[in-house]
Amino acid sequence: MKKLSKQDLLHLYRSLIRTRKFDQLNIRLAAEGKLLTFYHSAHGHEAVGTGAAAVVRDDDYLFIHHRGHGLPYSIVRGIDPKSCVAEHMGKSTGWGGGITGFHAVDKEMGILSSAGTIGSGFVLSAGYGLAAKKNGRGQIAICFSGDGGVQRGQFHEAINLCAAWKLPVVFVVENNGMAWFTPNRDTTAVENVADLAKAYKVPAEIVDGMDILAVYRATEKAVELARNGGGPSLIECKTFRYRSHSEGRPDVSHFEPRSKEEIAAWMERDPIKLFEEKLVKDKVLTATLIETIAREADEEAVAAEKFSFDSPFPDPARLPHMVYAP
Amino acid sequence: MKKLSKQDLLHLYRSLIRTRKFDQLNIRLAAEGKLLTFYHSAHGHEAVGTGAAAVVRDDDYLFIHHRGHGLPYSIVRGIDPKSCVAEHMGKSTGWGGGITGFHAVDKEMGILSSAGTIGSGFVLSAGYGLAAKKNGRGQIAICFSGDGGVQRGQFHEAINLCAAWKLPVVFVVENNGMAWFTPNRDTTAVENVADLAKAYKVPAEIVDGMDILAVYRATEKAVELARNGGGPSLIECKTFRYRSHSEGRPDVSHFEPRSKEEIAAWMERDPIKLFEEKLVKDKVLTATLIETIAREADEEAVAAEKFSFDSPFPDPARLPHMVYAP
Amino acid sequence: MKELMYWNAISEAIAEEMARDDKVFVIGENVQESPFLATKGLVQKFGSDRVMDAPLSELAIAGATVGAAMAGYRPVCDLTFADFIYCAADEVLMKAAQQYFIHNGEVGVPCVFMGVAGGGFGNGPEHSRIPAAMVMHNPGLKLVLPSNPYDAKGLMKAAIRDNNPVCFFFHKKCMPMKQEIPDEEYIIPLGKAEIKRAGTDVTVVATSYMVNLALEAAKQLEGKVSSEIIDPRTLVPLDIDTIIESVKKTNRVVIIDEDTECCGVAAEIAQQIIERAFDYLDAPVSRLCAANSPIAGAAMEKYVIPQLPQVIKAIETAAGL
Amino acid sequence: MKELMYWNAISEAIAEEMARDDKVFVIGENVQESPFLATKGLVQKFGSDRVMDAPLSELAIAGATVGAAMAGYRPVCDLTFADFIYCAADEVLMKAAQQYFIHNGEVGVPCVFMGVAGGGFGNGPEHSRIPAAMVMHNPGLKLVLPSNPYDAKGLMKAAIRDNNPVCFFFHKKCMPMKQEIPDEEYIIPLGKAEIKRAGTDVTVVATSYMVNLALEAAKQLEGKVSSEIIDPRTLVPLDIDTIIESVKKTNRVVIIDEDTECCGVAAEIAQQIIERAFDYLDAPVSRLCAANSPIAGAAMEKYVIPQLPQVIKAIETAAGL
Ligand SMILES: Cc1ncc(C[n+]2csc(CCOP(=O)(O)OP(=O)(O)O)c2C)c(N)n1
Ligand SMILES: Cc1ncc(C[n+]2csc(CCOP(=O)(O)OP(=O)(O)O)c2C)c(N)n1
Ligand SMILES: [Mg+2]
Ligand SMILES: [Mg+2]
Repeated sequence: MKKLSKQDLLHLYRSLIRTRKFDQLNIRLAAEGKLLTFYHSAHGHEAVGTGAAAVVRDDDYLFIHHRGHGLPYSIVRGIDPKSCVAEHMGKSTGWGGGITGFHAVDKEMGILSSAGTIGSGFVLSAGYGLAAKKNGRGQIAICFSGDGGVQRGQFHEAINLCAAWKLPVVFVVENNGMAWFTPNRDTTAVENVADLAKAYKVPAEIVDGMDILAVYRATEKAVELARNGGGPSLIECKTFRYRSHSEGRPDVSHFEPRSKEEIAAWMERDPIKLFEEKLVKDKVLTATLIETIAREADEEAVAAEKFSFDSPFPDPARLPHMVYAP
Repeated sequence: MKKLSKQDLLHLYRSLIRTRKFDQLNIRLAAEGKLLTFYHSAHGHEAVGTGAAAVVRDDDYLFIHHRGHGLPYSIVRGIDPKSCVAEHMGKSTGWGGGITGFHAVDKEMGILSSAGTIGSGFVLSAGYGLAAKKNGRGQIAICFSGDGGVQRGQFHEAINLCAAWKLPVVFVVENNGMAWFTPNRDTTAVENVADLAKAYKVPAEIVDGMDILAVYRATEKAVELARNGGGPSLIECKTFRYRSHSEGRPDVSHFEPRSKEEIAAWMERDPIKLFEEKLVKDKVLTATLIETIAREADEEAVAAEKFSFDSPFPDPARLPHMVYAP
Repeated sequence: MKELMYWNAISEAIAEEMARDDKVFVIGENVQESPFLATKGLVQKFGSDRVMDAPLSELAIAGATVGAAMAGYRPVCDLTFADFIYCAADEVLMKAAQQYFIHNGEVGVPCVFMGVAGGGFGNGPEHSRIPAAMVMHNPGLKLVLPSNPYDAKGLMKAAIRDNNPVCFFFHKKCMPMKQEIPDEEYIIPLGKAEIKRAGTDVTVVATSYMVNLALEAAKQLEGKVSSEIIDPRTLVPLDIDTIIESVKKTNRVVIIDEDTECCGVAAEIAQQIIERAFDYLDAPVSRLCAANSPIAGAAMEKYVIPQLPQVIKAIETAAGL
Repeated sequence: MKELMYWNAISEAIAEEMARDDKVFVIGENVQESPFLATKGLVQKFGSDRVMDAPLSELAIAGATVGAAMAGYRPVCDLTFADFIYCAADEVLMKAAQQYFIHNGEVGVPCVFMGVAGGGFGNGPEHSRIPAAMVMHNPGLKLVLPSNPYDAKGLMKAAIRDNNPVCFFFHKKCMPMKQEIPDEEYIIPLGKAEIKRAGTDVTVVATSYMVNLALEAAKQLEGKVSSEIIDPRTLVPLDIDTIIESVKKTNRVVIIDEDTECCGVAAEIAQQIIERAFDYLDAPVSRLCAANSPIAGAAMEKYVIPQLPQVIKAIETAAGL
């Protein structure tokens, strides 16, 4: 268990704030019709991706969940989030060169793909894990998904394979109790994904997804196990999305508005609020620092918007050369 | 729990014997090159299909496992097995009109389909169960599969759906520890499929698949639960295949010959031998009766061979009319 | 008469069929609220037992659709995006397509697989396809591609009543279309093309949203080229006779389809024309389709999927200009 | 020189590549014993860490293949029957095909999806297909259909070395074929057709096992028709130039392919010929394919899949007899 220095804690905090600011930027740009594709906000989910991705090495592999379209997973790892905004504006400076729509990729930091078809990440991650096991460099793969994604057959086949072959894969499930408009209480009898994992003999832990340190610590344990040949683990993070499934869509459960009380109750446990309170109490954060970090993030977002706006579109002549590798 | 009369017990016994005789017939015909497609012997598995299928009503739905290509599931329900042989000889008197290769179907007895792609039965059966639940006639569906089939994503999606919606589906897993040449100890960390089922909150029981009455009783309980709105169950029958995966193939585990001792040990617990001993002890069977039943089954098989041989091939002019329903 | 939007025409068709036949039900992810609106409003009328929000499980949804159809129901399965047919290919392209055959013609699989299809929203390679050719290539499935609200309604009703599995892909770009819809019931039989515009110089076979682009192009070309625009409306069955008749008259033909070019819809229609009307052709059959590439997202999509200028150009070229 | 069977030529190619490059490994169900023999013997040489018997999980096998390829390996994934591509369509047709594109051309997916394909054994609708058109229709995948042992070996080596996902479908009916194989290494580049027999009256483009039927037909037609038989060997990339050159010479062409006709391989090749050589054609391009039907089993298979008499007839007809 790594001792988290003040600097580490501030890195986590700053990453959360930057994630939220960039999420808000994408939300606004979507509302203004400036994103050329859809956007699924990470609002409420920030602590999961940030806390878990903070643990891994630069050469590990990540398969991201769609909340925030990569922001929570990439910012904490030092990837410049303007490339996310630029991608959504279809610009050549985007992380997919502006041709992918919304897919998040960063080859250098092992962010290989995101799923247009939810759930694909499980089996692709099994492949990253297989490669990691084979090459003996101690790499691991971490696969993020939602509770909805878990309902796909890919989950079953991947976790079974990883368990049988002891592949170094950590499954992090962001369980917000919903898949698009549908509450999962009506689509599964399984309350905790962790219980399912245990049936495959995969160690599983349930953590408070609003508590970034809880996510960090659970991931740390799972990653260590994986790196040391102990095989896969699953971490179920109980979390909540504050906004609608994707921008511009109604916010319903089945077909009725979601409960305002429920949303308000979860907002009380907002992951940034909780962490901020803790860090203030622990004297890591001061009011001035909070303000500075927020301001810097705001400025960064403003600059990112301008950068993206000013960036050129990709050269369409590239497209035919993108289908096959030489 | 139905009290099994002498007549019931003899029906089970006779069905087992007929199943084995017809299995042997198919094996011989395959060796002689008279089957126009492949054949997966039920040898060793007979008690599972026979015991479980004996429980259901004529209007229930069955999705069969490939062992015996339908024989264990159909004979006990009163379907004439000569239509199985004829199908494999490609004759118009086969149960698929001679055009399906090896697929077992009997619309009247609810035997809807068999799987060319193993594991498809899970989700199709969920559909039968959904229909049964909707129509309120108290029908149920029973889905047979192997332990290999369980490794497909279809298992996960189907059992999750059936559990969430309390669909009247009974999953019967014929666990023989192997999928084709591959022992499942190397492809899964899950020893008992029953444990997996429980994670979905589905009642599951492990039974001795060599004991036809154990299979019968477990199925009876599960079927009753399903009929009364209690939703799905899973029955895991531990069994063994005595022969190779399919006729004409080597009998290996990975790439080495299977252990002769293991096969011999299981043969000691042959499902027919066990049941016969019990029935003799209980004075249901006599030596004469055993002999009569065997002889009748042999005669039936001889007649079925001739019938199939003498039957005409289908009229190929039918084919274009088989693609779309009017 | 009343004006209906494209999606509303579809939901009205489903509602009418659900009211008529209690064997019809809707199953899919989020069908109660319906992200693309085509099943919106149904749950209020028919309840959640007949408009079923399912798990995120395409195999189970499509598989249960096939199973329930074989057991006597007429499910309408919403795949959400038509692209998700890739996630249930065993169930849709193999099982739904072939179970009637495997059952020796004794057990039908009456169901509909609907999905929103096509480009226009920059959503990239996994949310922008019209998987038409894959469906056509797997015999046993029918395929409907409605290009406007009127057709959508009449074809959906026919699809639900058909005794076969029918893929019904409606186009994102048709969503804002509005049209007068008769108060009385009507059904458009599967397998009847419609000549959307009569012409004499060139036959333009267009599918789905491309029909609308072709009509616009024809208008812009008025005076220069007299285009006959044929919308097959259903690709399986394909009303090849109407196409051939037109080609025999115009002697020139271009096929405009939004699915990927290679082994696509256009190649098939082209070859059927070659087989039946070769001697009538004054020029090669030509085609305009999505490029042989994944569908690029955002601003690059328009370089992969045919747009109005390319449609105009293709018609001009086919007309020999 | 030594004689090798078709399957043995394949396993030898894989063995050579595994010896050369330790990034190459084999994954699939039962690949150690190998029901269709094409990976037989490899486990004895390379051990079970590089010849991996996997669970009955096509999604996981194909998905892990894609993932491992993206992470730097060169997996050879055995789908067993090529038909099982339907069971992993999201992984093969969508993910493998498009990940290079989605990664902006920065992350390749070098892997092979192999499977035994085609009819001949009466195994019915789910074990008898050559899903060639579905692969061709999804850009990003390459496609190899070797018609004999020599080609099988050289093409498999090229497939493994290629930096893209390559589908390699070998034909059940070619299994008994034996051929002289050089002792020295050779590679057949993807995208080079071979003229298997020169002729002047009619161009016959045939794929996979149909090449052998076409050669037999040509022999039987000797004196009556001089057939030029072209085996594209790889359908993606397609060596259309070699085909066009031949057509310009013979002015007549028939395409013979075992996949289902509608939206199939033959329609695509036909349309490419129409686009490039229309004025050279003395007769319509014609095609002979599997009927638009599921592949019937047992004795009925031969009425769905082209047999020698139909091949002969098709060549005669194309030649104008
Ligand atoms: C295979 C597939 N099915 C359906 C969808 C449509 N879809 C996108 S996100 C989503 C819900 C995902 O739920 P979950 O995994 O719980 O993530 P959440 O959005 O709740 O964070 C759905 C149904 C998809 N993209 N891919
Ligand atoms: C989707 C699919 N994958 C692979 C196969 C090939 N196959 C046929 S039977 C079989 C093994 C099945 O194992 P199991 O379900 O345990 O049944 P068993 O044969 O052991 O009774 C395999 C791999 C297939 N038919 N379908
Ligand atoms: Mg969720
Ligand atoms: Mg087994």
